[in-house]
Amino acid sequence: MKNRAKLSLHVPAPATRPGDAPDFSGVTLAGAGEVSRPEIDAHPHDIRALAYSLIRVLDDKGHALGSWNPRLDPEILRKGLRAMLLTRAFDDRMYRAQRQGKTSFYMKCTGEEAVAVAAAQALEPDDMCFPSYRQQGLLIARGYPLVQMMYQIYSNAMDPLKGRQLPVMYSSKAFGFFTISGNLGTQFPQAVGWAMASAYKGDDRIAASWVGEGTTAEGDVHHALNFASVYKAPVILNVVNNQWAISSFSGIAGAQEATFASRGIGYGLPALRVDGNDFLAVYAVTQWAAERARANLGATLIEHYTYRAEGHSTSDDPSRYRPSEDAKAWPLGDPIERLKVHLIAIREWSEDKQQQAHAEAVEQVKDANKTAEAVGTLGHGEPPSLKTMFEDVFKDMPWHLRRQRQEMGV
Amino acid sequence: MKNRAKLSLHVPAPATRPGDAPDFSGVTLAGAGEVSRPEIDAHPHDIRALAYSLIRVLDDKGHALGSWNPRLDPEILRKGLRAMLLTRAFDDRMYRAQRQGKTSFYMKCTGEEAVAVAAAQALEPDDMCFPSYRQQGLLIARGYPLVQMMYQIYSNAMDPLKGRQLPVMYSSKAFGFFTISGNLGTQFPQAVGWAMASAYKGDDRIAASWVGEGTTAEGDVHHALNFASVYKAPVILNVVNNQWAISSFSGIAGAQEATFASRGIGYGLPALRVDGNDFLAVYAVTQWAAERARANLGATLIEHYTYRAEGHSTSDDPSRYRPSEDAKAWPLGDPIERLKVHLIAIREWSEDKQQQAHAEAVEQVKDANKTAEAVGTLGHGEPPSLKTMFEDVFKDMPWHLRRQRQEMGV
Amino acid sequence: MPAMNMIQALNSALDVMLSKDPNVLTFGEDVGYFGGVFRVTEGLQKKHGLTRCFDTPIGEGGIVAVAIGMGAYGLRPVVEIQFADYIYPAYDQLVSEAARMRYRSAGDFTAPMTLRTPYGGGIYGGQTHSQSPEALFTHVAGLKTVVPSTPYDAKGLLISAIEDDDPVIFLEPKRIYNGPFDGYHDRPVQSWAKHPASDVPAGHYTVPIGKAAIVRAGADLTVLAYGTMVHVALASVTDSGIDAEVIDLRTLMPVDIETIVASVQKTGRCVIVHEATRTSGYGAELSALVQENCFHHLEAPIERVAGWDTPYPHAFEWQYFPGPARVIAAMQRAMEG
Amino acid sequence: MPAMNMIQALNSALDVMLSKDPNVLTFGEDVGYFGGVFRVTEGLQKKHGLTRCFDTPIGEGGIVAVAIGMGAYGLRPVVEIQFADYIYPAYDQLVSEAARMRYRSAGDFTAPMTLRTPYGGGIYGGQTHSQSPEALFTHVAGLKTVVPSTPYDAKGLLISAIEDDDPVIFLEPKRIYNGPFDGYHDRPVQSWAKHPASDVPAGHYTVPIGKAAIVRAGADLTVLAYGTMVHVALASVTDSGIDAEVIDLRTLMPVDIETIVASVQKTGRCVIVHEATRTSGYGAELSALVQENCFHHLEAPIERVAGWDTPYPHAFEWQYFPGPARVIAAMQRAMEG
Ligand SMILES: Cc1ncc(C[n+]2csc(CCOP(=O)(O)OP(=O)(O)O)c2C)c(N)n1
Ligand SMILES: Cc1ncc(C[n+]2csc(CCOP(=O)(O)OP(=O)(O)O)c2C)c(N)n1
Ligand SMILES: [Mg+2]
Ligand SMILES: [Mg+2]
Repeated sequence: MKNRAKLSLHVPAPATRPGDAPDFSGVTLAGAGEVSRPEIDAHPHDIRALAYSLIRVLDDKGHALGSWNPRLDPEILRKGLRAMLLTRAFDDRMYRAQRQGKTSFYMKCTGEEAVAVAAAQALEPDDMCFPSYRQQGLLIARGYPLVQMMYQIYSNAMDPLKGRQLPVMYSSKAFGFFTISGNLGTQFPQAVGWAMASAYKGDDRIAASWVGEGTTAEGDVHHALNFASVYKAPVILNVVNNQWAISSFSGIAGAQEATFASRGIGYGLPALRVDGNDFLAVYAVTQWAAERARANLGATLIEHYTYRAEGHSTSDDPSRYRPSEDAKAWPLGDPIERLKVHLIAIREWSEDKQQQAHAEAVEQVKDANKTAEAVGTLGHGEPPSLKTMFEDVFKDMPWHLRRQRQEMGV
Repeated sequence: MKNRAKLSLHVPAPATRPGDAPDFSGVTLAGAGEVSRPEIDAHPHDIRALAYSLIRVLDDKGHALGSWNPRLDPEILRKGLRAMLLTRAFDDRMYRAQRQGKTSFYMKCTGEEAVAVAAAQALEPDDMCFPSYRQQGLLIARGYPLVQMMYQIYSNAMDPLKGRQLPVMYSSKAFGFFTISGNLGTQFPQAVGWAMASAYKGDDRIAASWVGEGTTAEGDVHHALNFASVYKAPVILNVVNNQWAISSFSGIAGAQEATFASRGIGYGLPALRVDGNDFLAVYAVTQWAAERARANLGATLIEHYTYRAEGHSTSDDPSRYRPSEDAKAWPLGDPIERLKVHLIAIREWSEDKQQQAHAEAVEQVKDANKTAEAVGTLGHGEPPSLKTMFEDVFKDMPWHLRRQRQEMGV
Repeated sequence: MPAMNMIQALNSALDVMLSKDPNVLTFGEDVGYFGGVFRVTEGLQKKHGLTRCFDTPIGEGGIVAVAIGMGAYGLRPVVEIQFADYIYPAYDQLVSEAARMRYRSAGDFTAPMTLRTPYGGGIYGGQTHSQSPEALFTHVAGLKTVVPSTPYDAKGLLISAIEDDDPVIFLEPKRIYNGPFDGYHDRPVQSWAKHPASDVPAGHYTVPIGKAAIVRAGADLTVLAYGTMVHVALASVTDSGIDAEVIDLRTLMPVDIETIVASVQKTGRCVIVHEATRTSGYGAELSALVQENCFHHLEAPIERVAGWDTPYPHAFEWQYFPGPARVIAAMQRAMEG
Repeated sequence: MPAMNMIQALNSALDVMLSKDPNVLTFGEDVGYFGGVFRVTEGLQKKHGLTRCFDTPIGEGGIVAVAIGMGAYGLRPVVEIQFADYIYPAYDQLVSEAARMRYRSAGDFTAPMTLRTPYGGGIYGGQTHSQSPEALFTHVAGLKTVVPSTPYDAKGLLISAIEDDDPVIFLEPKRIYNGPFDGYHDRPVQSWAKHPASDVPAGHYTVPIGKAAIVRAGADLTVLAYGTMVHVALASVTDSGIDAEVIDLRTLMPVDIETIVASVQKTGRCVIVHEATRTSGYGAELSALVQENCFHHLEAPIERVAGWDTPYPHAFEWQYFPGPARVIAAMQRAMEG
């Protein structure tokens, strides 16, 4: 009966490494429209299956199927498509800028544009977002000026953050975009606190936050789920499962044992798992969670199943740890391509229009960048005023910082 | 469609407060023997229901029912009963000692004896335990000398911990009992690390750890579940849900939204929920989890559903926050009484023998206490040697501690 | 005016602010119905309601994170960490978030929160209920650190902290919650009632953050202290007969440098007293500041009297605690030196 | 002997210990297949196997807790925290557990773990990739803190740390991973190849913990530094022409007090240099120690040159970094003062 055989330590490893052919045979996907949409007041215990399935609306031919189809006005879809195109054009340009030595660092969200852009559309403009560094799509979709983002990336005289933050760590209260932290996961429970405050004040705004699947290992994520559950906070907690955390495949975060959506089950939270590259599906689940939160029914956990199509950042080289063809082989495709195909399928768009929209996006980014570079880039042109370096540590500058500023002679 | 009604903040509150009659009508219990025992190699996803049910073996008449019945030799049951009686007698005496000013602090485990004692019996003596402060039953069941525990509680010259630790914060590597921390939850992921080390070395010993339901809110608990799942660590992670965390009812920890066992589901861990006052059931689930771990199948999360029958500690007065009759009204009764009734039912025990065993336990505690008090109690008799105060900060004493010891003149 | 002990004064500060400002709320482990393990929030839930004073899960990191989020919304949360020894799980949220929010967002977001926590030994709490972690906060740019030593200051400083737009770590010397403590654990306990600073106005008032108090004027030596040690310092002055000036810093960050420098330039001698472990304790910063600002006035080495560089041992609490004997010895060294 | 940069030297130390002791293993975020974001563990998984060098979930608290549990079992885990700025989520496990284990269990359990982490600025990492948190560890009784400044010391000290039976915080100055840095960011970068301390033996050797190194003997002034700032101090001496003695502390806890005191008693002047924020930084402890041990030898105030008391700003990295200009100014003040 008692088995005292030798134990051995298990360390997860991915199916493929550089040199191997991509292999996504392990990935099982529900078909578009297969999973049905519960009422927003469904009891979490009755919809646990949604944490293990995959909510999809768009099929491979671009048809929108099933009860999760949000049936959106084509104008909203075109807006979303343009915002995704703009986000991608922005990423490409800023990535180049870093390569050209105009800034120190940049992070793209290529392949994950729908996660942020569809959410921005489904939320109200005054709902508060607590993003990670990979949801620039929120700002862009909400119409935040590209040039402001570039000022921040270039740490120049016009940088709203006065040259203090690493590039891409934007902050804009006016656009409901919380100051991004370099420390992973900290924003998740903060979003819960903001949502609790909104409920405490009898406000009607809700909060939403995003972390990567790798970040789910931080204690902050547990705190967020726990407090959100206990106080029924009006917040949407999103896990963006792009399957990589720098060089670590999602198995290191636990993906081989359970879905990230299922992390919500133990807190009694509704947990949805969605095709993150399907604009309509992301819009629909965000809308479902937002309605639920506004109805005072509390928080929802959403896992967005997607794929980080490029490197972690400009400091990273993914060819060192995964097959270079992976991105192309990823079965859920590209969110921009898929929405385009859908719009064309419903006769609301065309390849020409797509070409044109793409060209417009590139133009828009180019213009903004011209303006931004004219002010300055990191180490060139006009920097922020040096004496601001000592400001905002406290509301009022204490004696020791005044002395230090004097010592620096500004 | 869009509902922008005023939100409001939800704060959980218990059904009853001081002055109210106890009310456990909300508690739903599976019947003894109702839940069936899966094979130890069952896939966690196929046994999720066990996280929401309640594994019980003993019915109200003391009959052992169902597939979870461990069918133990009555001698083991009598050993367990005696260990529980001894634990309770020890608690009563030490509680009195604190009231008599012989030490600063004490914590009882009254009503929860089975959780620790049954586990001690089901585990191997060389398995490593990472307990909280409420599993003194582990030490007692493993035969650790009571007088040693008292030396620690009295911080006297014979205190194995040299007067450094708060009473009840025992440590004994020889008895597989990890040094208890005053900081809640820290031991949970440490147990996972110990278990990973055992697996790494090809050892056959496993680890077990215990936290209270209130402690499940700490990030450490999330880390433990996550690392245990990812590396399939041979560890048993126990949550002792005694429904109170000092003055906070379990709803503040999330009990109104989901069971604590179900916290394991999101990590793909087998999660069992057991009647913590049922010695046979606790033994059976521990044995199941231990066999599974030894077979290299990884970790198990176990929720022990029980009730903290007395105050949190000698510093606490539960009549300030809960009905004083609660403990008596608790439907799962008392673990000692229930095991006694079972042993009598199977004709392996009698009321007389119970009386006698109780008297023996009290005697044994009394003798040990006489020996302990003869050495000293806190502030009286012989204290530990003062100069040991500066030892063990580091393996070798650095210059600054030597200087400080000199300054103190020892 | 009613004589209040420190617990009552702190409770009154919270009561006043909950009444005055709907954006103030308080929460933490056991602070709701029960009123906190040290009773500081007693009665507040009953009076102000379940959503303004409530219990939280036992996750200090979550408690502080939630307070930061509420602060970003516009509230002024006051959180209690049950013991300062349990603040470490929240350390990342305090250091990386609360302290940095205003700076990294260029004032776009702030963290106007107050974190209250009992610190220090003297209650046989052993190594995890006795710590004094102030130096772990004074090193962090963006945090203010406050330590009261009387009921009057406790209420006035807590109200200032709650009204302050920056995050404030408010350390409560638990040993003097119920009475001033001169460090002689073997003498009868005193109650606040006889102490002038127990005359606490019932209403709203503030004691400014950043201002020290000269609690005893003296000519020969300056003693810098805060919290419990202020009372130990005063007793040491009485018993040593040395005409020392005793300064209660009250705020550690930003510290009242003028008051410190003026005193040491006058006396030429300085003894720094705290309960925290010595190495890299706040006394090191004070010593460095005094040395840098008063070098040419110093007639003797600056002395530090502090907790030993060990955990706080249960059985040897009074050998660990830097009581009058050690303070007096240091004062005498400083007078000779 | 092969010329190694600091990354190669650290990698070699780990390789040597993994080969020598089956109880040594290393893990952390991205350290496995990839070899770490700074490549310090490159090739170790391939050579020593998946269970001896592996990736972990992104939970610093969990990483350290697991290492503590492994240490209690009898292993000697070496964990990497990707940036020192991300150590705070593990702070409770380090302070309340690793540091206290031996003491609270009276030697029954210990935590023989090593925590490696890159610290410091100079790579445009902004405020969350540039911090120097050493003072948050030197204040904690039970932790040793080590900071190398050359490849030779890095390897020898890391081996000592791994073989040490106490928990060691091993801070790696990331700015000098690839070459010594004199603080002149506008001058051409140097490589370790030309530096004598890049002669690193391939095999096992140790540099003792607790011993400082006098890297330049001098008569007029003592400069205390560690990590990157050792090279800045040396450049400052050259450019100022002041005959200063430069001491590389190498270990901050326990610090080599004899070497410090002997030097300052000889020179009578002392400048302390670190990159961490000034207030309550480790420089405060050094200043206090020097003042207490050398008071009667001091001819001028002890100077502290440190990072400003602000977060590390991305655009103003070189205005924040305490470079030669500020070090030289302090040396001159110390010579006049
Ligand atoms: C607390 C903390 N630990 C480690 C890091 C370093 N780090 C930055 S991004 C990253 C990977 C995050 O992966 P994931 O959460 O999946 O997000 P993704 O990059 O895929 O969007 C790591 C480890 C950090 N920034 N903060
Ligand atoms: C990190 C930390 N936070 C808070 C405390 C104070 N504290 C001690 S016991 C306790 C309640 C624990 O309740 P639970 O986990 O349910 O265990 P039980 O006492 O019921 O066995 C609290 C809040 C602590 N010791 N450590
Ligand atoms: Mg990811
Ligand atoms: Mg409990």
